[in-house]
Amino acid sequence: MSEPEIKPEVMRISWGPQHPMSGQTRILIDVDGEVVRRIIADIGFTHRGIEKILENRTFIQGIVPIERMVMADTANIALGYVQAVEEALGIEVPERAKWIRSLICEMGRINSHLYAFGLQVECTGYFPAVFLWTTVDREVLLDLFEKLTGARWSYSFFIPGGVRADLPEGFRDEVRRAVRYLRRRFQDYWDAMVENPLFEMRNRGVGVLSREDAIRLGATGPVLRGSGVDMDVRKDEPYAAYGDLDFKVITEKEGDCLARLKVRFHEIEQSLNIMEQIADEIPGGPVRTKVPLFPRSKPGVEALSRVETARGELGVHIFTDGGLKPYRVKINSPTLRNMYVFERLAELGRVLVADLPVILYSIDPWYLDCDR
Amino acid sequence: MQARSEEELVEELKREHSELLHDAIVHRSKRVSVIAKRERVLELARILRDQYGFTQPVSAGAVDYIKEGRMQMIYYLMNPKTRFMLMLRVDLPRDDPRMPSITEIWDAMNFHEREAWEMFGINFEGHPNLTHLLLPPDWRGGYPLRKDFRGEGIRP
Amino acid sequence: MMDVVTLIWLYILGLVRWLLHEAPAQVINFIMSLPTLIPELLKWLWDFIWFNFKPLLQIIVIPGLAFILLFAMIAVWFERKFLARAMLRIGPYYCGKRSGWLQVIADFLKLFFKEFVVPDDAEKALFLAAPVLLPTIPALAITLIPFDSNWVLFDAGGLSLPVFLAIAGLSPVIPIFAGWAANNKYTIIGSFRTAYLYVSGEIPLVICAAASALLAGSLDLVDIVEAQRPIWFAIPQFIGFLIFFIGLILEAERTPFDVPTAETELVIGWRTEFSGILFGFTMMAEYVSFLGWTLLFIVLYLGGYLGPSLFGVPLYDHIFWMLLKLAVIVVIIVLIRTVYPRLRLDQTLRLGWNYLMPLSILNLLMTLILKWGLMV
Amino acid sequence: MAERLTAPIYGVVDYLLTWARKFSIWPVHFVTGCCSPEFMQVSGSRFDMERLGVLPFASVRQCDCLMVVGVISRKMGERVKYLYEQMGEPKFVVSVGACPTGRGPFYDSYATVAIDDLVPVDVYIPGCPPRPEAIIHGLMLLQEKIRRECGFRAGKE
Repeated sequence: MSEPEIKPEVMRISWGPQHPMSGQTRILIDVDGEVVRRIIADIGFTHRGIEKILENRTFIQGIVPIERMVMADTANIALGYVQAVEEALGIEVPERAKWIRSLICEMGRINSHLYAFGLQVECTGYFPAVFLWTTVDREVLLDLFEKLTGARWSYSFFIPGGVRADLPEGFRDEVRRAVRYLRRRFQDYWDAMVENPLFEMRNRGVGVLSREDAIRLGATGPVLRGSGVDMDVRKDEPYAAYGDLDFKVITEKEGDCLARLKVRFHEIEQSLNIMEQIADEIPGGPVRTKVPLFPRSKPGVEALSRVETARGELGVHIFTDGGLKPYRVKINSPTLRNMYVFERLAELGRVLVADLPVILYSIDPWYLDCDR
Repeated sequence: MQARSEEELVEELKREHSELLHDAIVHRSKRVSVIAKRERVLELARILRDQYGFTQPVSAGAVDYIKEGRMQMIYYLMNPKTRFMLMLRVDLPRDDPRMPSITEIWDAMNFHEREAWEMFGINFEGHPNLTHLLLPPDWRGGYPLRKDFRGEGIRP
Repeated sequence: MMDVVTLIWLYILGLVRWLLHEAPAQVINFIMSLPTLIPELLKWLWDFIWFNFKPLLQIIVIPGLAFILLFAMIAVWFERKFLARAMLRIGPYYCGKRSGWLQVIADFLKLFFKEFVVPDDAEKALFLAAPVLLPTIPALAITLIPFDSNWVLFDAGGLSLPVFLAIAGLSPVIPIFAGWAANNKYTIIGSFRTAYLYVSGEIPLVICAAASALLAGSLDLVDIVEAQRPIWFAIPQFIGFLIFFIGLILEAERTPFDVPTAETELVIGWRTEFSGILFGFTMMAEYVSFLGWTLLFIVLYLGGYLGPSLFGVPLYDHIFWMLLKLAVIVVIIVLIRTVYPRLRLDQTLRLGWNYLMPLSILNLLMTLILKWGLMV
Repeated sequence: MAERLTAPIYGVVDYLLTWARKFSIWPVHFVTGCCSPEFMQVSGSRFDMERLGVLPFASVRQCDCLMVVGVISRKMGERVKYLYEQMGEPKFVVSVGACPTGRGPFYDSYATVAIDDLVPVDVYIPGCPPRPEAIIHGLMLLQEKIRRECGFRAGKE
């Protein structure tokens, strides 16, 4: 990226890609004293060309690279791709497989949200206790994933036509136990974070994004819902088992960092409810339909599937040409949209240098998802 | 004049703005495509945003149809009221991939157009900052997502 | 014939008789007298050292080098273990037998033998000098702290409080030099934040210290401690006590006021460019300055070395109480680090200027009135 | 010079030095790719790499271990090299995951590079992502390597 000109009265600071809080990206900020005048996001440090790689994989092989887009939330990402493949190839999915998919997606969402607010807390200062509590609680979910799929993070569990395996013996009880444990823990989080006056001081009124701006700049996920827009793909276009499940779309009006945090918080509560519902009401039956190992597509078919990942709406648009591989896969990644919002936030309100990491992690960026 | 259903939207667009677009299609529920004329895409975009409520930009990307000698730029747009997803498609000839930048209507398309520029070589006229987004700034390897890209990434 | 053999036998018999009848009692007597003997022996030894090596002892052991280094090491180790516990972890474990107590020594040795990088654009002399000066200045200030009424390393002639404040007031200059010398944007911002912070934090501290001195009627730290024999100044000077506690965290750049070295914003502030042993010195400086301000806090408000007698020897008692109070304050400040996020620079400055400053002036006025009332 | 270094005192110094370096590995806060969440779990409660004295640190100047966590893109590759050059001796590189080691699932991508083209590596940890046990094992291998090779007499510096 060529660097735009610098005005004489500001100092340009380059954040990252080696910086404790920048993650895998570089952010150029123009600071005037402590006030940030301009943010320039220089992304692309983890660009791996997944869209091109997918053109060279068969439909089922493609699950592996696309899962690596968001490691903390692989279930939702893989579901987006698998649903697009199913739509393009015309594959039916049995009911029980849909419910299992929803269960794993919600577990992935909790996993990812834990990560998100752990980092947001970490950003408000060296406040590491809560951040590392989240890693402890993530282990509960990771153990469930491992029991179900055999892997902790990247579990290629969804395949076109269903899921790879049925729930193991006693898994539903373990889900219920995990839900009970997490409910208890989230009370601790709420006390340590939202009820902490200094934490509130750092987050309230910081990085305010109004409802109109959120829509105009194309925000998505908890960022959009934190600004009061109740858009959630799970409600708008119910996929998997979400049509049969009972949950609410969480919105907050303020649009600041605290609102985004609260949205994530309440979404976790909803996810726990969904997990319990699924553990109680999951229907029986087969978990997959027979699909050939190398399914051949019909020429000229397009399928756009949308799923609600933890970071927002993911769209996977598959174009086929009648071969064994997709002709083109377009991935509409949520973080890329939110990164643009982040870039514009310095113009929308007063941003201080110290607020920058908080704002950055309140949009929950996942650069691998952003760069693809 | 908010359209109630996908078919009504398509019919209305075809009836009232036929000079701006080639075609309009309903794929399935909540998925609508509009194929715009390249020269007049800005007018159509403004109408879509102001009159039809497609205020939320989602994403944009292109497809390279090498056999037909064209590329198609696709803008994914969202109506936050009716929750329709509209794909605004623009066909570009492969030997002259150039179109007006849509950032003046939806400035959030900035990143996506930069990505399309570096991946497909589509030249967006009037884009504020058409520089490399994902690839390194000194990238000289060609346009990776074009079908005739011959760098790494193609199995021999 | 009373020959030699008989005499020898008699002697042996007498010896056996003594061993059987009298020796146990004497041995027991000796053992019983030991508890009184050992203190006497120690006292003799102590007097010997006292008159011969007192200055040397003060320089080397307490409050000298060994104390400062030991404090830095124990504090770092304790902080790491304590934070790890708060995070539900174990912390350093394998370095040293199952407790990681050698961890800090390992870190220090490693830093000592590591290459240090001097950046090309740095102001080299200043860049190398600043980290060495950094722990020196607060360490100088510590020499003024009384650990007993006659255990003061550096006698400032009855003016030890102002001298302490003057020396400690020098210390912010060094981070500014260090940040400027490194010629890096992060270090520059960090060092200017340090400057802001010291200005807003130090003035309330000085005013509070003045109020304490006023109440004691002396500028000498020993007199201030002695004046607290009836009651610790934490009670009559409660506002000053709180302000000084906040200001002490602020001066020592500890969470929640560690703005200049904010890890999430400015890498590690003005320390970013230091490597190897230079970084080790800056780390140590943080703890030394923390130690200095905490000791002053104890002297001004928590009765300094005063406390009930435990060992009989006043000096032991006094040093014991001083260390115990120090340990309690350190635990509280580390505890604060585990539960509070960092404030922003503007919030910190607002706290300093809008709340600490007027309150400290109020405190001074109240002390004046109290003193006037006592005199009248 | 070589004879002088065999004196017993150098053996003691050597032991102390390797011991200190072994238990004080400070990796940089630097992630290049998608193994980062697993890396975070390793620093978390169940696996806790601080037991070994591994303390992630903010600035590259103070660190002595570059943990390359995850895929390296072309754009990132320059930075990895640059960071390695910024570190003071002695320095170590650990390649975490299949991606830096051999480009992993992105083996045919136009935008990824393998770590061997950039910096010398001390320990490779396979897996996609590697399990925490594997990362801990890799760190212990690094410690073993430091003990054997990074003394005063080993000629590393």
